[in-house]
Amino acid sequence: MALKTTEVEAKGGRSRHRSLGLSDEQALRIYEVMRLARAVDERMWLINRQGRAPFVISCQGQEGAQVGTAAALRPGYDWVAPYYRDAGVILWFGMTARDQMLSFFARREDPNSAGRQMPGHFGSRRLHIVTGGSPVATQLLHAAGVALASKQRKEDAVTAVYFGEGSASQGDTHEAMNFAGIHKLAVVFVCENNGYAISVPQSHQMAIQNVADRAAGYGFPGVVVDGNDVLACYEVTRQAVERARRGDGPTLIEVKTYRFTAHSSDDDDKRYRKAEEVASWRQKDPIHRYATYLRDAGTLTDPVEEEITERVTRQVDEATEYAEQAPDPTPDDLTTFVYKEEPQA
Amino acid sequence: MALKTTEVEAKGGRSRHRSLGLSDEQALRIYEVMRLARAVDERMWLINRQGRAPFVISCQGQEGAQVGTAAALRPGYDWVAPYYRDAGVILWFGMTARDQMLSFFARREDPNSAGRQMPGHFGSRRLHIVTGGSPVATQLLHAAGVALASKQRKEDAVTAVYFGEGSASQGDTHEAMNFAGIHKLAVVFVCENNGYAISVPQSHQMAIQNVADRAAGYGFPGVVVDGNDVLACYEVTRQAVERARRGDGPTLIEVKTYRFTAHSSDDDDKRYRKAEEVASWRQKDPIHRYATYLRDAGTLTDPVEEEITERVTRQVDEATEYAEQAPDPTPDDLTTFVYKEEPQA
Amino acid sequence: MAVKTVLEAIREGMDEEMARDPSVFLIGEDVGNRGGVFLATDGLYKKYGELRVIDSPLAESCIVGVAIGAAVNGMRPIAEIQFADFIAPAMNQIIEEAARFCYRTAGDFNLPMVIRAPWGGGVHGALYHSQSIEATFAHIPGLKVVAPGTPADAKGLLKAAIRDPDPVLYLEHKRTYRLVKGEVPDGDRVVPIGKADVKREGKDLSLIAYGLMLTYCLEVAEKLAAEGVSAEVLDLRTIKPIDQAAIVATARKTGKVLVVHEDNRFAGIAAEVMAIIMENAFDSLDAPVMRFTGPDVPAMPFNHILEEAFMPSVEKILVKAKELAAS
Amino acid sequence: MAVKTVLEAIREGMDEEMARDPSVFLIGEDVGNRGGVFLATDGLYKKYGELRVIDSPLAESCIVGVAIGAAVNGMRPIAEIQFADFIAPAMNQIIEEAARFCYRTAGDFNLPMVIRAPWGGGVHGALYHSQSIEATFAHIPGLKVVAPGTPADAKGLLKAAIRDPDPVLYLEHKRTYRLVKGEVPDGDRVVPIGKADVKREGKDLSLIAYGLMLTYCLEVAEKLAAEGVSAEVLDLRTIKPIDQAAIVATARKTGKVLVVHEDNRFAGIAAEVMAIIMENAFDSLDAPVMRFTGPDVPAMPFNHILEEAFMPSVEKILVKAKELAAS
Ligand SMILES: Cc1ncc(C[n+]2csc(CCOP(=O)(O)OP(=O)(O)O)c2C)c(N)n1
Ligand SMILES: Cc1ncc(C[n+]2csc(CCOP(=O)(O)OP(=O)(O)O)c2C)c(N)n1
Ligand SMILES: [Mg+2]
Ligand SMILES: [Mg+2]
Repeated sequence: MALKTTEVEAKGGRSRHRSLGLSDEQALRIYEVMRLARAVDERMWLINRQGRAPFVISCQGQEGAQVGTAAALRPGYDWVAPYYRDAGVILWFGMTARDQMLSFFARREDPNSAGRQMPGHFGSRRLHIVTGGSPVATQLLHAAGVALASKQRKEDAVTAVYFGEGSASQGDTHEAMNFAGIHKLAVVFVCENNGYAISVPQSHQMAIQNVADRAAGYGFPGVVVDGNDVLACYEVTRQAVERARRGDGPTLIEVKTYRFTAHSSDDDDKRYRKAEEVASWRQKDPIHRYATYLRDAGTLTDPVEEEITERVTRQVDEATEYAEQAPDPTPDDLTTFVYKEEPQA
Repeated sequence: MALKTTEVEAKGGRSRHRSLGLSDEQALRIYEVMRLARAVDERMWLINRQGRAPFVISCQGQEGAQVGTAAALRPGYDWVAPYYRDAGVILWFGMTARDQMLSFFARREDPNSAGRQMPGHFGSRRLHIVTGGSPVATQLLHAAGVALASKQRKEDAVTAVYFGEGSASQGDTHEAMNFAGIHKLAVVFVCENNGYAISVPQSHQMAIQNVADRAAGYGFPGVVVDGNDVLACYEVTRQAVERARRGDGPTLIEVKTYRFTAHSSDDDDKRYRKAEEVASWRQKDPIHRYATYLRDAGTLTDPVEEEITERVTRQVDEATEYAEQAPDPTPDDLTTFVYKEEPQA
Repeated sequence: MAVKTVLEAIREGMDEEMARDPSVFLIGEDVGNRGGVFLATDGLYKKYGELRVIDSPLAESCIVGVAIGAAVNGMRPIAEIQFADFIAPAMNQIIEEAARFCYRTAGDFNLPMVIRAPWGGGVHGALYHSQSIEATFAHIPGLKVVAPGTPADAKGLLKAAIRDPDPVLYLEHKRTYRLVKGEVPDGDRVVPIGKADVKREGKDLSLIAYGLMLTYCLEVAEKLAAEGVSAEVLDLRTIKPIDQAAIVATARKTGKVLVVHEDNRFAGIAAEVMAIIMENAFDSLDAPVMRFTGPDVPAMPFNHILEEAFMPSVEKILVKAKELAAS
Repeated sequence: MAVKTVLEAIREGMDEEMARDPSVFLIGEDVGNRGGVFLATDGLYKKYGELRVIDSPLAESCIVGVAIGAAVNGMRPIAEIQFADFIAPAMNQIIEEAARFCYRTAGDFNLPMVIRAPWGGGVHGALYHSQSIEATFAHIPGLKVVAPGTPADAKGLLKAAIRDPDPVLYLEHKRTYRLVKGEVPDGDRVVPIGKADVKREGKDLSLIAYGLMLTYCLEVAEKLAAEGVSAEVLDLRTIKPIDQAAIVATARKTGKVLVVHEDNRFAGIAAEVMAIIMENAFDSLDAPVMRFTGPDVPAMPFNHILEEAFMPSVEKILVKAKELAAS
């Protein structure tokens, strides 16, 4: 599985992030956002298990895939169309722990949907995060459209779209890649392949090993990268982003990853995954692996680690406290914004 | 464009059809069905231009692709899911010139739809021709389902499904190939690539040269063949059919071909195709090319040619006469068969 | 005769039909090992194997399109759509293909297939796990649409759907899965498609409903009785072909009708029921027919206050029913 | 003020809006070089170039999904579906995405986009080039649906749709393209979405219609007048949000209403109009509201006898109208 990684680790070595053009600050920022995504998620499960909130859907295990790829984009200028696991992506793009907790508790102040959608249905026009619903794979076509608009206005913004390997089975995925290929749109397709669509293993979803192989059928490159190697994710995405910004068209990046939790708080993954399998992947936790690297590189020292832990915990505590107290919508809110503009009929 | 052909023509040479295991009779039968398909089509245009029937959609130019591939199947045992151009396929599978004229004139006796559908919407349970509607690409999933049923019953019937390269852009095409690949279904996907979806050239439909390249993304082989070389079409399809019957799974066959007529009698292809382009393809007419080969091979003599011409013309004349006289449906027929079984509510 | 939940009745119905007829098979997302996200197919994968319980790729058009092809070739597929809210990718295969196969071939082809879809709200499912889809599909000629509200009807109508020669959209209300329990006759009992059922006799007014709303309307009738109002409750059970005779009969009998559904109001099933009564029982009406439905907003929000604001409830229906009784 | 066909009015409307606003662009099958299969976009490709008139691949979900994304990023797409009958592959993008963007983000996102779809029968189009789709989409909250019947309304409503901040399904009746001619006011005239229009005043009964049926109903009214019956003709123009006030007003005025559409009957727009009248004008009714619609069979067969048997015609509507007048 450790495909591209090895090479990358070869070059660079202990100062690999610098050779990728990342300052120590940037490298640590990536680490902190991964930690924050994980911490918010863990807290949500805690609260859910205490019966204080009905639903969680997790990023745990996929933070490397998410933050590593998002870090190659320009938040607020570039666009992202994330899917429900992409806490790491939207935190990098400017959402906060508080925003997440507000949507977790479905409060009126939830910036994604004012408490209308389930947690994980991200969206913010201001932050250039395209709103997502529940139907999978639709966002790939939205991303192609966002990129088409950039091309029409001769802007060099890049649009990154995220989806699971299960969603790659949908017709929309095919139609989006085909369209982006034809028009050489500035889209980066990021497939987070965690091996399962809820309970359905990859072997029942496709007859191939790598979703990335399909890119050839659309006339653009496809690459496979180890999602537990956050710097490798950053490197391939940076190349894809540069290519897209140059006007050379899309890239399909398949990130091999794994979800540590059940599909959601409504799922029981013991029905379809072996405990050993989960355990073996937890061994490869992208956060621990990156922490080890940063320590070896001398970038992450104990005091810095403590600071980060302290900041992350404080954000999660404050966010939880704030959101749990925050007001709910009122029944009158039910009927607003069916349309942006109510016709005066 | 003459890709695979050349090689194939190399081996075999003047007795190529025999080296492919085709007797002279079979070789001539293929020729006659191509001629018949062409002749029926030409007659329909004549009648349409005289204002005696409202609509034609043509097989002209694609007869090699159609009959060459269909000839590798076992009519009545294997299944086909054709699209609207596939007169050559359904004639090979047992439909007659009369059947076609009955649907052309939308008569009650039309075996496809009793005059309910436009011409070209083929279907016959008895002949194992899956009914087709107008929405493109849906038939690829039907074919996968037909093949799934064969697999479930442990039967070795093969299902061939036909579609244009434009229809390859639909999500259903992706979903069908993916499903057939996963379950190693006995499906042969035949893409008749005539370079246009109505007016839209291939360059605006996909960023690649060969639709066949997409097969790799589904875990099965894709081949490109020259549609003007009917024996080449037969050869690659025979291989695909053998593979499918063995249980080794699907093949995607892309046949490079061209339509000689406008998209349909409602289209004006001068708006988007150069006369020279059409002319140059008419030079490569699969029927003439095959006739030349058969003459060189000594299989098609002048008397035989005359017999065939005579038979074909007679069938078309009789079919036209019969169908034009045949009764229309009555207004009462409008409301029948909304359901197979009307609930007694 | 034993008491079962709606979910148990559905699982049993599939199990019995699969045991009875080898051409019946299941295809859908997570229907195998996982037993379905609601466990409706729990145990069937082990019992019938991977050729008859197929975990499909995540693609609804594929699920339905493949089911169509299998039905063409002698099988009787049960296609599961994980949530009714995710049926839209299969819309082309359902409304343009499945619904029109028989008509477009003048009966040469017919499709014995069932599409099962868990629908409805009140389960904290938010916009995309709460939708009602009956009006959208009932409008399409060539489809049959059923929406049982009790365990007995759930099992009996499922058997009817599986044995029917035409495509049937079988709607199972998620909230009723475990909430609604009832006696289920033993043995092979089929409930005919196209027949509504008077679940409670009454003379002052009629409540017409289906799915979860049936349970609510029966409670409403109980409360009305306590106040001396005799309400008849008609369970449509089948949405298409609708039981016009039963609708007209109850309208003529009581002269006052309240139609209830969760689905959005505009051009919903209630409108059709009102039109049928307008055309066939106008002179027997003592008051205009009323409807109590979900509002015309896109399904239920996640927040519980908004969800409650959307969902029809016994209390809300009762208010409307009293208004009708008093009119 | 010049006389134009519906088709000319539509082409002109797009041309003027594209000239006026650089964010307006076209995407669809064969809309470029070919000028569309009906020539609705003829000349626009030459005039505005390939970045603003885009020949899409043959994939409707792609057409609509890409339009959604472009609308998110500041553009105002006009997505053309070649025939309304082929809109189903885009259903998921239209009803689950476009229709819900605004609601699910509480207004943070909105989609200024138009989906144009040629609809309706009487053109020898058979099952798949004749369908009516208004009821299916009007039932979905979040969408606006318009169906103009005259050149002036076609142009004015198209401009309104293009400038609207929400997704609008713009239905253009194929049979009216060249058949229906009329004065089109010069200059930038916008016809507001959501307003019906009394196309003919009358006092004895009301005919409510839209699209091609408007033209037929005006002829029917003419024939009725010859027999001394004064018929009012209300053109809905917008199907959703429907002009309830106008419907109730004409029902109250004449007390007798006939609703006409080509679309299948069951749970169609006529049923909703009847429900609205039932709820708001019951006491003013002199007779039950009637509907004359397409039958519940899957669209028009190809054979001309069957097509005529399906299509509502002036003669058939007239019979029904006289029945109503006499009741
Ligand atoms: C169109 C549609 N069908 C079904 C579902 C139900 N569903 C939600 S997530 C999911 C599995 C997604 O798998 P994948 O794309 O691999 O993402 P992952 O959850 O593994 O990250 C399914 C089937 C849905 N959301 N949308
Ligand atoms: C879903 C759908 N959209 C649009 C159409 C209209 N249409 C009919 S044929 C056609 C072009 C088909 O091109 P291709 O698949 O290459 O087949 P060809 O006609 O070239 O043989 C189009 C757009 C349709 N029939 N179905
Ligand atoms: Mg996955
Ligand atoms: Mg083509």
